Amino acid sequence: MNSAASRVLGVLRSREMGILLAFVLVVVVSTIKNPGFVFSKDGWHDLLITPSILVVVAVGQAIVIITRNVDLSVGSMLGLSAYLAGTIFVKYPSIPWQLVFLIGLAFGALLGLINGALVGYGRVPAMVITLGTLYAYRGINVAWTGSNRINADQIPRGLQSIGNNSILGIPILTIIAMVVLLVAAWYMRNMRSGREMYAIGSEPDAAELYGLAKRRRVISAFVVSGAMSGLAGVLYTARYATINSQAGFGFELDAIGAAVIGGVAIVGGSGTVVGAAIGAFLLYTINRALPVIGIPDFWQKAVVGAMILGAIVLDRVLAVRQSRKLRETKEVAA
Amino acid sequence: SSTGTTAGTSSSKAANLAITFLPKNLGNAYFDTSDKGGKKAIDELGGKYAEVGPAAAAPDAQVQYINTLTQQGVGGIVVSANDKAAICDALTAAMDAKIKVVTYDSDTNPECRNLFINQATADGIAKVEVDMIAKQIGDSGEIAILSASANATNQNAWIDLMKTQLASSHPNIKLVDTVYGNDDDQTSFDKTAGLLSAHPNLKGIISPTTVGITAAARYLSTSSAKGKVFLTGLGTPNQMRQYVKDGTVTEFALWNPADLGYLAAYASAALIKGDITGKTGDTFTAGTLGKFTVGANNTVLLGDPYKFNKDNIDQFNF
Amino acid sequence: MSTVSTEVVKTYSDYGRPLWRRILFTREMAIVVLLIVVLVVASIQLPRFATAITVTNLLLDVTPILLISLTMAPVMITGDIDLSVGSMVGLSSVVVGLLTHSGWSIPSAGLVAILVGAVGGMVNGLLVTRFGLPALAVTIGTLALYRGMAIGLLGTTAITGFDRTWTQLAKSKIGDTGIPSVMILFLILLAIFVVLLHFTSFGRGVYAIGLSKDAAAFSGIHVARTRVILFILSGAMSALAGVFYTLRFTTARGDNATGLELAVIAAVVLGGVSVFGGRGALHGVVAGVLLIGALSNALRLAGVTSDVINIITGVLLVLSVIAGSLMQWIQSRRVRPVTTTASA
Amino acid sequence: MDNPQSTPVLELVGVSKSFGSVVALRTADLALHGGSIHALVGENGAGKSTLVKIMAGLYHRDSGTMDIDGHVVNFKTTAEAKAAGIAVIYQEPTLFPDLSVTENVFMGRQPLGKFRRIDRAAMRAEVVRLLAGLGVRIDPDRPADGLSIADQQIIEIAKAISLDARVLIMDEPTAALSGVEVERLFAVARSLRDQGRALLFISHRFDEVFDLCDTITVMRDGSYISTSPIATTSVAEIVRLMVGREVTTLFPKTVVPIGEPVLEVTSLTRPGVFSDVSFSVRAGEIVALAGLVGAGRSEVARAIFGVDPYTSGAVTVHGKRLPAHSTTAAMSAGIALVPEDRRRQGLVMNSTVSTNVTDAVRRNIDKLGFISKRQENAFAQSWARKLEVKTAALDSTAGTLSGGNQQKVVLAKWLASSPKVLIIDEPTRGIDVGTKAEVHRMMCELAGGGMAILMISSELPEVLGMADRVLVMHEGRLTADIPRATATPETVMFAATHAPEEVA
Ligand SMILES: Nc1ncnc2c1ncn2[C@@H]1O[C@H](COP(=O)(O)OP(=O)(O)OP(=O)(O)O)[C@@H](O)[C@H]1O
Ligand SMILES: Nc1ncnc2c1ncn2[C@@H]1O[C@H](COP(=O)(O)OP(=O)(O)OP(=O)(O)O)[C@@H](O)[C@H]1O
Ligand SMILES: [Mg+2]
Ligand SMILES: [Mg+2]
Repeated sequence: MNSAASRVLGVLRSREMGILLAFVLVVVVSTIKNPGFVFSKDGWHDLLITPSILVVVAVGQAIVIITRNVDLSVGSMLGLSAYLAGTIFVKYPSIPWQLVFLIGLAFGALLGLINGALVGYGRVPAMVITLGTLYAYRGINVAWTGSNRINADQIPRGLQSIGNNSILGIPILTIIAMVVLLVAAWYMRNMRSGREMYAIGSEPDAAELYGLAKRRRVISAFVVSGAMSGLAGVLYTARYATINSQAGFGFELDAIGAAVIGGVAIVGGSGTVVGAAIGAFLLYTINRALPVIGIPDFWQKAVVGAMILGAIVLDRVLAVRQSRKLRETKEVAA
Repeated sequence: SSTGTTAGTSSSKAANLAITFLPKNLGNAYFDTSDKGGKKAIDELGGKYAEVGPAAAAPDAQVQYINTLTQQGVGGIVVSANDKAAICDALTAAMDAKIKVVTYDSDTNPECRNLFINQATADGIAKVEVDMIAKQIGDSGEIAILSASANATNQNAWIDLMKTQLASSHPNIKLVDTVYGNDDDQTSFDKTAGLLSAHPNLKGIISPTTVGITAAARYLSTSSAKGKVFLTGLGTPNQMRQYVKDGTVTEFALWNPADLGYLAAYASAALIKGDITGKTGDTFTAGTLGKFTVGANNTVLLGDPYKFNKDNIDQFNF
Repeated sequence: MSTVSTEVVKTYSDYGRPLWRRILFTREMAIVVLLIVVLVVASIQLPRFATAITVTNLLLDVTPILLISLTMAPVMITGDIDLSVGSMVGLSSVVVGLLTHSGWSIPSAGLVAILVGAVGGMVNGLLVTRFGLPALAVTIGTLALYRGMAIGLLGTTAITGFDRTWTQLAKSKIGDTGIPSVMILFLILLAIFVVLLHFTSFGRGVYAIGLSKDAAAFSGIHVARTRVILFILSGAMSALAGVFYTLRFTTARGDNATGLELAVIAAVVLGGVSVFGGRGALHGVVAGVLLIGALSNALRLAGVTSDVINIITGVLLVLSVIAGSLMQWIQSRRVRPVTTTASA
Repeated sequence: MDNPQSTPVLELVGVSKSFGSVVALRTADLALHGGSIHALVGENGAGKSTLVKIMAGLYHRDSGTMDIDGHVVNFKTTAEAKAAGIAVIYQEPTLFPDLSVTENVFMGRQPLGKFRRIDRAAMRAEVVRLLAGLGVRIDPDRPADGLSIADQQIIEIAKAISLDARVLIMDEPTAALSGVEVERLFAVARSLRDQGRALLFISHRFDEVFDLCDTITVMRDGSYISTSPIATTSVAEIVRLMVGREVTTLFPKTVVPIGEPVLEVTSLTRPGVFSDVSFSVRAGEIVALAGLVGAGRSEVARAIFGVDPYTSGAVTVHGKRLPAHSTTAAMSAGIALVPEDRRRQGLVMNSTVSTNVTDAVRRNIDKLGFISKRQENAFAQSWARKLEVKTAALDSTAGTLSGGNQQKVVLAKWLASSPKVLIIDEPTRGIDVGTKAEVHRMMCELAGGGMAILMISSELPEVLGMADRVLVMHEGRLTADIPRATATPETVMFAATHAPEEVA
């Protein structure tokens, strides 16, 4: 078998492919039930835009998980930067929105840096640190926001149109998410530092013996995750235009869920950001598809849970089969 | 019992006009407005206003706050219940400690409070919403309801009444779905999207919650369903103004939440001072709002809901 | 491998450090001390704090967390984690509600709920051990699944109107002490779990599994069985907490105790249990739960808002683990471990 | 041999290193020259690995000097050492299981194209070339997960070669390799030497040291003892320098009466791993299970002990059949297994010495399920004394003991269960001569006491020196059962490399 063909086969057999198929299946079934699910302006728009914010956060989360860490504070970081973005718009209504995007990114990166530094220098599990900052960042958010909220009429129409308008039939938010995704995917695949993140997650001890800049990579993974959450916060402001102290509450589980469903191994070292993005699409589309398929609102969460379990069990079964095959082929060399 | 000593200040001669508002959650525009009304009343009375509450609308967190207020020995608690039974015991303990308990907006079981300040009768609210949607969609077609949480007492009561009224007076209107946005902006927004994709023939949405109607309006305003799917329900003028002006929403209703808080504060003060006990037939004066009489079930009624539309919305600011 | 191997037979000292250092210089003790400090300072600063009513409210508030932490600690000591506990509280509450609504008595409904919890825990455990899946991923899934079932089963309604004798019992106090009677149940369970974890060979197995699953398996420890048992106990205990929750708040709701899992984990970790497994003790865990409870109670009483309480909880959590690794770091200037601790 | 005139490529003088109160190195000296393979030997815990890690930049020396080409260097990270041309092959392979072979070889120094993009094609081509140069066929695109230890070691070597290092350090690279693989490794090492590089080779196997190296440095208790050309020294001389005394008999085999069969294995099969394995071990008998690494010996042992399942066949002890896949049943029937990987399987490394000693017997020393620290310590105390474990206190962490002492703790753990059958997998892997002799003496004593011993070993001298009977496995099947009298290196190796049909 030549290498091009085997590469094509490899892509087809990859973890991402399975989830993509599941996503397509959900969309097809819903569309058969109700053609408007895809073939209406709103259906198409919602199909693309609903998961877009989660895609951005899940990309950051996936990178962190690949380094064998986890970031539970993404929801809190999203909330803080959404409120920051809203406040800036209220105070300086004429500020160019591009600048606010940059501020959101930078602010999120700063929060992520705190996480990363604590994990990297404290040599303590990321789960504990980010559980702590989940509480702390949310607390700061509530302290700052109080019972205030920012309402849609305080957010410039320009920004809101970014949050809801489309270019060539594709929502701007989705385009932003896709750009982020492509950059991250390219980086994780083609840059040394991206590959080192995989190495660190695959075997941290070996990475240390090998002399990889483990601490630096882990910190940068958290900075990226923070920046993505910060960006997502601004996108949240653009899309929902109403922000109180609870924006993004509970988002961490969605983000981790998306990554896990998308084939990012929770023990690090494998999976891709593209998979996480597809996971995000699947997770949120399922949510919207269930009522169409006829499953009552109340059971949606249960179905989502069952799906997460199905995805990880399937993924595991495939991985076991794969590694058995590898073991069997090892003697060929001898 | 030991509670007597901790609540010592409340048994002193001067009336303890420390009144604390405990809304369903903080950061909710509706309660912001109503509690500001409460503050205005308490300032007029020379009392001490405070507002505490959980970040998310859950009954267990409310219980913790009620317990703390009991420990602190405040004079009165004005609370909007997240669950009609869950916070009952905590409120009873507060009343045992001589704290006056007034519910507003969302009631508890009657035995757990001294008074309920009702913004409008459930019947009146249901009727106004059904009438508005019937008028907007031409009295026939599919409609859906976007409610708050599945457990919200007041919401569920209204929804039940709406169903009865639809069945009896509007046979051509079909209620196809009820979804829950949990009074969370993002959830309500996404649920609206879900409703529209699940029911392509939908003609109207009733959202009897201020968070829900705002989120739904924002979704509709940029969607192609704008002008085709009618939206009405309970909303505040400030939040709905732009959608009324851009034609997304024709008409919606609400009482004045500031008046609700204002009335609740006065009722609480009247109870603390011993002017009333809360029994049916008691009367008291609520500042600029005038005189009120306690009705059946120890309930005080604020009045009828008020309809807002293009013509009158600019006269209001809350 | 001494050069001359025929020396006098050596006697080994049992411990490298003196007793007082072993007892005082532990993570658990630090939390106990911190708890005492908080209690003392709060009693001095807040006149209304040192009262029976505080004791009642504080203990009632933390009871679900206390109960669940008893099983969360051993689950985490084996290196697993159970994120589905909060959802199981909700599901159990709904089961109790539905059954009593259809005429069952509270005890029998409660038993069924605990059974449901045990089954839910078993599902977690089997998914983790049979498929070799990480507990974090599995229980994120069941977190959604169990919560979804709870909400799905009960729909819009909240079931209320439970038998008053039981709802009163859930809140009753022991005499004038202000200590809730449910503490007796907790103390019995605590005693059982202390013995189980710290004084039996089962407990020794739990720690060995957390430190090295391979070595434990080679020592004849039933690794998979132990882990499944702990998940079952975790599910059952969460369900018990759910029964208490339902009775205390006299309402059965699908969304009861949303987010409780993070509160439990925060308290357990604060109490010195390592998320990598193999480390932790129940006195620290109980102190951790009470510390967070007492702190929030005192702060609320002092009029501090929930946001500050959140910030303090978060910072405390981070500080408590950083402090440990700070000491490790100081030691590591002398002894540098070859196998550095991985972060997960 | 050493050329005293030329400057050493790498030289360490008076290097010391302490871990807390443990002095790992006192005064270590070492000089490596280009074009030479230098051996470093010493007892377990002599400080060899510590010295390696200092050269690698992983540890920082407390005092002393380290020079490269006569210039003082102070590595703060392993990356600096690598940049200075020092490549290290650690005993435990440092591969990333999820990444491809290619990526493993080039991690952190991948060839770059435009925009600092990794040039995958160039990288792959280079790996193909490297592997071909080493004469192995490993798919460069497969993940490292699932590679045999030998193949992993090859990747490590490819990595080191690709670094184009001037100094190549190998810390016990042969411990897990079979004869063929060792030869291949040596061929590579010699060609590197001929290119003028400096090599350091650490091993406990003297035949290899004398075969490969030209110079030998001996260390004892963290101190430098001597350096001499291989040509002018002898094994006995080196052993005396290492241990500080004569080690007379490495294999103190004693003749003991052989009793009834204790362990009987019939037609044990686990598809894909081993099949139709039948043999028995009698009381007082030491049976060796020989074969190449990967022949499936450890897997058979694990199945007998119940850690792994088997699909058909039977295991009986004293005629009583054991249920499959139950370690507790095996243990209560009197089987003990000292596993091959003591760091992962034998010991709980982060646990204390006393817990480790009692881990397997905790169900015997408890009272009604209750166990106390006092009982445990008393029990551990007696066994630590019997085996003369070198440790400061019983609550020291097992992981801080040297390799040989860790092995003693594992032995103590299993002897404490007073087994009737002792299965011991690679009993002296990574153990120095002195300790090795002790372990062998202990095995003979135990056999003399009526214990049935099944010893898995990859070291032919050990197999021939200790066994009453040699079983040989090849690719999951038993290929020979050779009594002590007729066991020779040739008969054993023939059976180890040939399928059963070919055995006459
Ligand atoms: N990280 C560490 N912490 C504490 N002690 C250590 C550490 N590393 C090594 N030691 C101790 O230093 C001494 C030297 O160990 P080293 O690993 O260098 O020996 P070695 O010569 O490689 O022995 P072996 O042949 O068993 O590998 C031993 O007593 C060991 O216990
Ligand atoms: N985590 C650790 N803490 C302290 N010391 C350690 C640690 N890991 C290893 N060591 C020390 O490093 C030394 C060598 O470890 P290594 O892995 O080489 O042992 P091994 O596999 O037994 O082989 P050998 O002993 O033959 O080198 C041991 O003496 C041990 O004391
Ligand atoms: Mg060594
Ligand atoms: Mg083997």
